[in-house]
Formats: sequence, C-alpha cells, structure tokens
Amino acid sequence: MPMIYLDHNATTPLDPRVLKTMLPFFKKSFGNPSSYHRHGREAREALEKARHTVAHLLGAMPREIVFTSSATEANNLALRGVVRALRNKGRHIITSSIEHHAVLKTCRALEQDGCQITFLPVDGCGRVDPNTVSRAIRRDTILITIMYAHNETGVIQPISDISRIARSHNIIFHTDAVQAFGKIPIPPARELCDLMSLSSHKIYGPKGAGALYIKRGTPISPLLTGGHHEHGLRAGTENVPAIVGFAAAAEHAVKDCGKEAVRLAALRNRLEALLIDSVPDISINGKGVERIPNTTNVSFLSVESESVLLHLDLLGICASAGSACTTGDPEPSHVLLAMGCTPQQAQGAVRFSLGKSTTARDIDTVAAVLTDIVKKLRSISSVA
Amino acid sequence: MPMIYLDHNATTPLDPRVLKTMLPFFKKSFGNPSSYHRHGREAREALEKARHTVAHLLGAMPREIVFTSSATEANNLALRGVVRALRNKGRHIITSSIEHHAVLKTCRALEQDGCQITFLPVDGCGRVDPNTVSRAIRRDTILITIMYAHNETGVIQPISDISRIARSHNIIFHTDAVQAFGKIPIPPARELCDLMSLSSHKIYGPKGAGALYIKRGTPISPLLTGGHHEHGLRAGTENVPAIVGFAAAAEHAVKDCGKEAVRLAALRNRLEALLIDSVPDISINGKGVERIPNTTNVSFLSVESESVLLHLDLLGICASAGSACTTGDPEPSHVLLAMGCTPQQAQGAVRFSLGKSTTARDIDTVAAVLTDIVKKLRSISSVA
Amino acid sequence: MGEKNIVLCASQTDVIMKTDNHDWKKAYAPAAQHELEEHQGPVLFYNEIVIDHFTNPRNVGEIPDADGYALVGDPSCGDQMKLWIKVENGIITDIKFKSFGCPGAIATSSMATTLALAKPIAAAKQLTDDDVISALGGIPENKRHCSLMGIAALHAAIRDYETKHACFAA
Amino acid sequence: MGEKNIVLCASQTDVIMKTDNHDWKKAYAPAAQHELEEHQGPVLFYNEIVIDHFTNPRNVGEIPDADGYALVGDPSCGDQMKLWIKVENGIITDIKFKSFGCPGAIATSSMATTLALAKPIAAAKQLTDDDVISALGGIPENKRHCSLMGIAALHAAIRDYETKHACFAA
Ligand SMILES: Cc1ncc(COP(=O)(O)O)c(C=O)c1O
Ligand SMILES: Cc1ncc(COP(=O)(O)O)c(C=O)c1O
Ligand code: FES
Ligand code: FES
Repeated sequence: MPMIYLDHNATTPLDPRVLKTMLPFFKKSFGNPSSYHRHGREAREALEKARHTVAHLLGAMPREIVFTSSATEANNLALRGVVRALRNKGRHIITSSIEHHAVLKTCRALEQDGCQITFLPVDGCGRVDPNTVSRAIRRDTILITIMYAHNETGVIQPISDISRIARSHNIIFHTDAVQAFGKIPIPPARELCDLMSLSSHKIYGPKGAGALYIKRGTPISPLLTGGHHEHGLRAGTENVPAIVGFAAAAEHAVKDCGKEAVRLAALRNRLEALLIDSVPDISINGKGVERIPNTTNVSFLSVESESVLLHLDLLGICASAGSACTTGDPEPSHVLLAMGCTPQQAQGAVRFSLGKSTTARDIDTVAAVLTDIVKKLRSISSVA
Repeated sequence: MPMIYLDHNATTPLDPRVLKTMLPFFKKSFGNPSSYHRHGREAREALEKARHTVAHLLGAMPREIVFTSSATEANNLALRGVVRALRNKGRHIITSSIEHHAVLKTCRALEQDGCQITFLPVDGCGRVDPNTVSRAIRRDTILITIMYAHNETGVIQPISDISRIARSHNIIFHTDAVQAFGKIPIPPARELCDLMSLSSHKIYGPKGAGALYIKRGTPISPLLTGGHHEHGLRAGTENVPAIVGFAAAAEHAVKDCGKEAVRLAALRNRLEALLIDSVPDISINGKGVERIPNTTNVSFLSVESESVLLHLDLLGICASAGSACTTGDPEPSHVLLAMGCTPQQAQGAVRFSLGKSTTARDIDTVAAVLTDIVKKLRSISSVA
Repeated sequence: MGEKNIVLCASQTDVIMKTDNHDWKKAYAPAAQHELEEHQGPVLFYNEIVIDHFTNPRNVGEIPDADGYALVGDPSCGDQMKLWIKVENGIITDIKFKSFGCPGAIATSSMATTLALAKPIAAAKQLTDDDVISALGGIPENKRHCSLMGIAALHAAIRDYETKHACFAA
Repeated sequence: MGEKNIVLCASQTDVIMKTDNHDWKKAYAPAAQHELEEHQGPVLFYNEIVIDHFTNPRNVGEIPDADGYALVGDPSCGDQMKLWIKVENGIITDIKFKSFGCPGAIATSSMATTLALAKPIAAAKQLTDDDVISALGGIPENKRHCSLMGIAALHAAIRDYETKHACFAA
C-alpha cells in the first residue's frame, strides 16, 4: 500500500543527510563533551559548532542558545525558569487560550504554585488581538508567552505587534516558535523576543533535541540542576548526536524554506480547493488569516474525526485530529472551541500537515478518498 | 596512535548492536508515538516494548518506568517531584555529601526553596554509615536519597541497609543507580527503593535517554508538563530511537554483567597492583570496601591530576579527574575531601574507569606510561 | 552490613532469575501485561473484528415506524447515536442505528445491534457492554466508554418501547 | 497589523541575509566569536606552544643560593609553585621554578621564566600575565587564573631579592 504522510506537524521523518551528520557521534566521536581528552574535545567542538549554527540561523549569539531535550522542555524552562527567577517581582503571566499543552499545562501548574495567569481569547480565525495583550498587562506581569504559529491550525499570530507591546512595557516575551521556524521566515530572535522555543523533530531533525533562545540578560533559573552544562542553565550530559542533527536540520530547513514554503502553500491550497469542491459542509479553520504554508485544519460536519482518521489510516494515509499529544483525549480540541467552533465542528476536525515528501498526486488521492470516506460516514451519522 | 579509553564512567561508546536496533526508528518508523496512524502505532509499540524490557530487567512493572532524557533529569524529577507532591507533609531531605551533582545541586536549589537538607558525612572509604541515616530522620523527613555506586570512586553504598531504614520509617527512598545498573547485580527495584535513576549512555546505550523507576503509589509531581506522555509524569515527544537503544543496551548489559564484572575486576586489580608496585606514594581511594568492578581512583601525591591527564591524552589515553561534569572546576573533588583526603591528595586523583574494550595490554601500557608521567611531574613539582 | 543482596562479581542472571522464580512472575507479570495494554497509550490498536464492524457496520439505518427509539450521547466526548427497534411478540425483529461517533462507538454499536437482533426483549435487556466488548474480541482500554453508548441506546430504546407498550396496555 | 516582518512564502534567505548585512555581523559576530571561545567549556583546547611548554617546561629546578625566592599558591585550586632568581648587576641571570599545578600553570610558569630570564629587574617587574599569555599564543579562558601564579611568583621573588638587597645596603 502506498503511504501518504500528512502529519508533519506531529513529527517529521529524519532527513537522511541529517542522519549522516549524526552517525559519527554514535561511533568514533562518542565522547562526553565535558571529558578531559580528545574524545571529549571532539564532542565539545561538535556541540559548540551546532550551537553556533543554530544561533546564526536565529540571529542570536551562541551563548544565548540552550539545548534541551525537546520543545516541551524548552517551554517549561522558559516559563518555570522566569517565574523562579522573578518570584520576588511578580506572579502574573499572560498567555493565550490556544497555546500548545506544553505551555498551557505548565501555566496551569504554575497557577497551583501561586501564579496568576491570564488566558487571552482568540478571534474566529484563532488570532490573539494585540490590544487584549495590552489591556491584560498588570504591574506584576512578569511574562507574556504567545506561540508563533499554531500546530493545529497553522495560524500565525501577530507576533511582532505583541512583541512590541511586551517590549514597551519591559516585560519578558516568550514565543513557542516550534511550528514557525524553518517553515516561514522569522525575524532575528533578538529583535522579536527574549525567549524562543524550537524543536528538532518538527524540521526533519532527530527527536531528543530542542532549544531555548535566551536573550542575554534575561532572568531565568535552570529547571534541571547538576553539572555545569549549557551555561549552567540545563544540566545533563549533552545529547551530542541529536544536537548535531538538530543544527544540520535547522540549516537545511532555513535554506530550503523559501522554495518549500511556496510549493507547500500551493499543495495545501489545492487540497483545500479540491475538498471545498467535492465535499459539502466543510469549514476550514483559520483560513481567513496568515497561516504556515503546510497546514490545513478541516472540519467535516456531522462526522467524527477519529473515524475519518481510521478510514484514512486503513488506506495508508496518515493525518491527525488536533495535536498528537492530545490524541486519545475524548474532548474536542480546546483550540477550535476557543475559536468559536461548535463542539460538533470541533469533533469533525482533521489536520493535514504537508511536508517534503508531499506531491500533487498525494493531494489528489487524499481529496478523492476523503470525499468517499465522508460520504460513507455521513450516511451512518446520527446528526447528518 | 592507539587509543585507550578508560573513561567509561563519563560515557561509553555506543554498542554497534544497539545502534542497529535504533536505526529503523530514524528511518522507516519515525512516527510520533502519540500519532493516530500506523507510524504512530509502530513507534508506540517500540516504546512500550522498551518500557517492558527495562521494567523486567529492574524487577518492576512497565507502568513504573518513566523515560527521561538523562539520569540528571531522572534525579531532578525524583527530588523535585517528591518535594512538590509532599510539600504539605514536610520539607526535610536526607542525602550524602558525596552525591553526584545532579542530586547535590538539586538539593542546594531545593534548600533555597525552603527545604532543609541533611548532607550525611562518609567514612574514609567513602561510605555512608546507615546509623547516621537513622539518626538524621526527623518527623518531617520526606525523602532519603543515597546513590548506589559512586561515579568517582566506584564505592558501593550499604544501600540495602539504608533502604531498610527508610522503609521502616515509611520514608520515600531514592537511589541514583547510574553507575551500578548493568555493572553489578542489583536487587529488584521494588524490593530496594521507591525511586531509582538510570542512564543509557553509561551502559553502551545512546545519549538522550534515562529512566526513573517510580514504585506504584509513590507521590510525585511531573517536572515537565504538557502532553500526556509517560503516564503524565514527563511531557514531550518521546525520543523513540534513544529509548529503544537504551532498552537494548540495558538487556546486553544485564546479560553480560556477570562475566564482564569478573573480567573488569581482574583488570582493575591488575592496574592497581602494577601502580602500587611501580609508583611510590600513591593511594587508592575507596579501596577498602566493595566497589563496582570497573573503577579505580588513584591519588598520585605531589602531582596535579590535570597534568597527568594531559600527558595521558597526548599519548592517546583517556581518563578523568573526578566526574566529567566537574571537569574545569578548579576545586578539588568534593567527594575525596568528604572522604578525608588532603586537598593535595584530592588534587592528584585520577579516575580510571574500564569497559568492554579494555584489554590486559591496555592496562600494562597505562601502568608503564603512568610510571614515567608521574616521575616526570614529580621532578618538577614544588611539593614533591 | 547487610549487603547480602549485592554480590560483587556474581552473575546478574542469578539475581534476575531469582527474581523471576520468586516474586516477579507471580506478583508482576500479570499486572505487567494488563499495564502494557492500558499503556499502549492514545494510539489505538483495534483488532480485526473491530475494524470489520467499523468499516462494515451492521444494522445501520433508521426504522420509520419503530416500536422503540432512543437518542443517547456521551457527555465526555460529545458523540451521540440514535437507535431504533422493531418488536414483534416480545422479540426484537429489527434494529437499526446511526452514529456520530468514533470507530469504537461505531463498532460497538454495530456489535450491540447484532447481538440484540432476534433476541427476546428480556434477553436483550441483559446485554452489557462487556458482552459487546467480548464479542468484538476486546477493545482498547481508553475506548471502553464508547461501548457504553450502544448498550445505553439499546436499553433506552427498549424502555421507550416498554413505556409505549405500557401506555397501550393501560 | 504590523506583520511586515513575516512575509508568508517569501524566501527565508532574504531575512537571514538582511540580518547578516544589517546588525548581525556588526553586533553579533565578534561577540559570538568571543562567546564561542569562552564556551568551549571545561574541555581545554591548548595550542601547540602551550603544549610544548607543558611537556618541555623551561627553567625547571631550584637555585640553592638564590638571590630571591617565592612560594605562591592559588587559593581557588590549591595549586602552588616555587620560584628562584639569581640577580647580577640588576639583571636576572638565572631563574628556576617548580610547580605543583595544572598544565596551564606549568606552561605559563615556563613562559614567565623564559620571558624574565636575562631581563633587567626593572623590565621583569613590568611583565604581566597578559604578556605571558600572548607569548603563548593564548590560553583557554578558564585557565587565565593559572597564568597569574607564575607572574605573581616572579614579582614576589623580585620583592624578596629587593628586600634582602635593601637590608645589605642599610
Ligand atoms: C507548537 C508546539 N509547541 C511545542 C511542541 C512540543 O514539542 P516537543 O515534541 O519537541 O516537545 C509542539 C509539538 O508537539 C508544538 O507543535
Ligand atoms: C552517579 C551518576 N548520576 C548521574 C549522572 C548523570 O547522568 P546523565 O549524564 O545521564 O545526566 C552520572 C553521570 O554523569 C552519574 O555518574
Ligand atoms: S470517543 Fe466518543 S464514543 Fe468513542
Ligand atoms: S587550575 Fe590551578 S593553576 Fe591551573
């Protein structure tokens, strides 16, 4: 059965070129970057080169990059680290109601620890209104965290405006740029924010690596304490092969980003056009505004997304409903509900996230297959 | 130049068989274990199989294993997680003064957060006296954390006795078993402790994976919040290749452990005997008591360990002074000082940690070379 | 010093085997198996029977002149289903359902209707979600709640039939 | 909405290049270089001159009838060294050291003695650890403190000589 993988926002296949850059660090250059000998030096050199690369791509200084094991860890470090460093200054955080769980659940946990969190609403397209950010700011606001581009809908936030507001109030600004980096051009980190989270496995890099950009001077405490790794901000023997792979993947992503964005946007738009044409009663969530080019989120009225997904899966097509890490939650997506979808619309939402391997043929196949699947499911639906 | 690697306690080369088990998860089976399709299922199956393997080897239930990115993270999760879960019960922790920095620095950080920590002393061989544990227990003691075997000296703690004391007082007991697991037989986790930390890259597995054994029912809060990964105790897309590799490495380590322990103990003893024979004024730290078989820690009086190491490195021999993650600290090892070494003895301490690749010939070479190096350095030493 | 458990240089296999022989297998293996299933996590491993009932659901449709009807919803997920029965001489002679639900809901509803068809009302009332699940050869742990919907609808439709019937009798 | 920076589907290279041309190179590159060196971390990248002075330290030994002598220690690491000088007509005609120290300490002491040898006292007093480090072609950032020991010992030995000399003159 031919495979069509349209779940690139969940994870991407590892670029074979990236794997190649990693292999030496599994084999000959296996050293611990903190070891006092040639093996250590080799590993250390590779680690610092990777840091240099990522810093350069972001428009940052190497010292401002802390490698983590994932973007989840980067988000946790950003939020918990700032809260701990500024605990005597204030306890109010502003975020949105549509953040990734790595931010949302962390905010909830911080709430239990005595923080106060403002969860901003979004409009029907899933965007935060910068004015609501301004209005939410209090004297004890220590952090604003708003994601760059959404994993479920692809919607891009008015991040520069929000950044400007944060800066004008001298409040630390964090953005989860996991789904933006490498997919769209982003301004130099130092112009945009104080903290930015990245993930390797979303850009054809290996799992097990992420990064937090930390602008020089940003008050932050470590989450993992121990040895003096990562400027004292993240203890634990560095995962050198993964970090090296992450840097290589980031380089490729940025280099290919321009062409690939155009190509994917065309394919994504084609998929949407085909579906609008052949499937009645659908809505495309977030379509009205700027989105990352590889993502579309489609609500098929009167059917349940998991049933669509299983039919697709049986035909060798991989897609998802919402983010991977809420798979299995019976509740409809918090994101779509926040955007004003009805529970039924939210239950019928399927995310297609395209990537390097996606072809026009894939798109045509998927559109055709979906037409049948939705027809079939509607024929047995109790709400059709 | 032939390479002799005697720094296995810092990190080990990846077993080629282990790399082989990992490769499919970089390539075809790259899925996110939380994704709703075949790629997700493949990854999920591999992840749960790995959990099963590690659980079985430890004498635990799969559900009691949480995979982390490193043992540092496992130690942080254990300490910070219990403190958070039991914050209304008490704030006193008992540990030793010779723990790995991942425990020691975390204790220091918790101290700043209002915990009270008892750092138990050790005897001249580096062992904690279980009676001191008993005496340190208070009504508000919530956790005892004592490492199993020491990374710098190899000394094994009277862990069963301490475990019994903890159990009889109903206090949660954590042990950092990073340097014990796979090197010596260890009792089933559930009989020994409530929490146990492991690291993959110390047993010929990949960097980027660790585990925390959490006995069913142990109160603990997550450190990384986000998606529902790892039973809700550790959010973040799972590093499937590393976890699969970790499990494979653990299997090999346990299987080979018996034979390898005998072989390495013989080689280690040979190294010590040769050095005692040919280098005057040395002392072997922790020699009097049970140690893991691959480790020896030798103080060469009147010379400075870094100078010994650089000479060794120039000859292609890799060793270390203390733990890798304190490399570059100018201060002498906190561990040796706690054992009653003079600062000078501590400054002259070199750790040799043997491993799979080590041969009798390596040992003879190293002993011969060291004789010359120490003679040379003593000839220029101001304290000789 | 009580270090009997830690025999330096002894074979690890011994300990593991001891573990196997003594407590591990007895105390942990069954639990472990259960735990594994429970923790296959959010990704679902449906078996072939379930897949078959999902892709070819039995008894889909509506019965315009039904004797009993029910609409039930699962509040946890917002899914819902409708179920109709036709009863003759106390026997369910026809049963149809429609479902806005997940694969688990569709397959269990399909199986529930299959089990109920041609059964006397009294017997159909005894059917439980466990019957449905075991007829399907099992269902992932976190999909158990879905199986309740089909059974709940069946029972509700029977109640509906009985209420109407009672009315007629009255 | 001020989204000018985010041009969907535009070439990423543009932004990166803009960054390069405008601020990045100017504002960041030099700092970045410095940062990289600083953050090569605990593992030390000694250059060949340093390695040479470490493996073949110059002027090792003692001068039994020295004119000046000093013992200095680095309190941060506990390392120490001894240094002897012989002075004739205000010129350092011989200099020897012994060191219980790290490679950085040995190499910098070796270089310090090399620089001081045959120099007039006045000139030797002007030597700084920066002179030593630059003569060595640089030393890892976290080893700078080691270079202080050789220079401190030299200056102390000169003071010792001058004190004794002053005594004689009195
Ligand atoms: C927007 C966003 N943030 C954070 C994450 C978490 O990334 P990771 O899997 O590296 O923890 C993801 C992906 O799951 C994401 O899409
Ligand atoms: C005893 C001990 N605990 C913890 C660690 C930390 O392990 P990791 O490198 O996986 O964080 C190490 C190794 O550095 C160790 O030897
Ligand atoms: S998830 Fe709603 S019925 Fe299965
Ligand atoms: S570390 Fe002590 S002198 Fe270099």
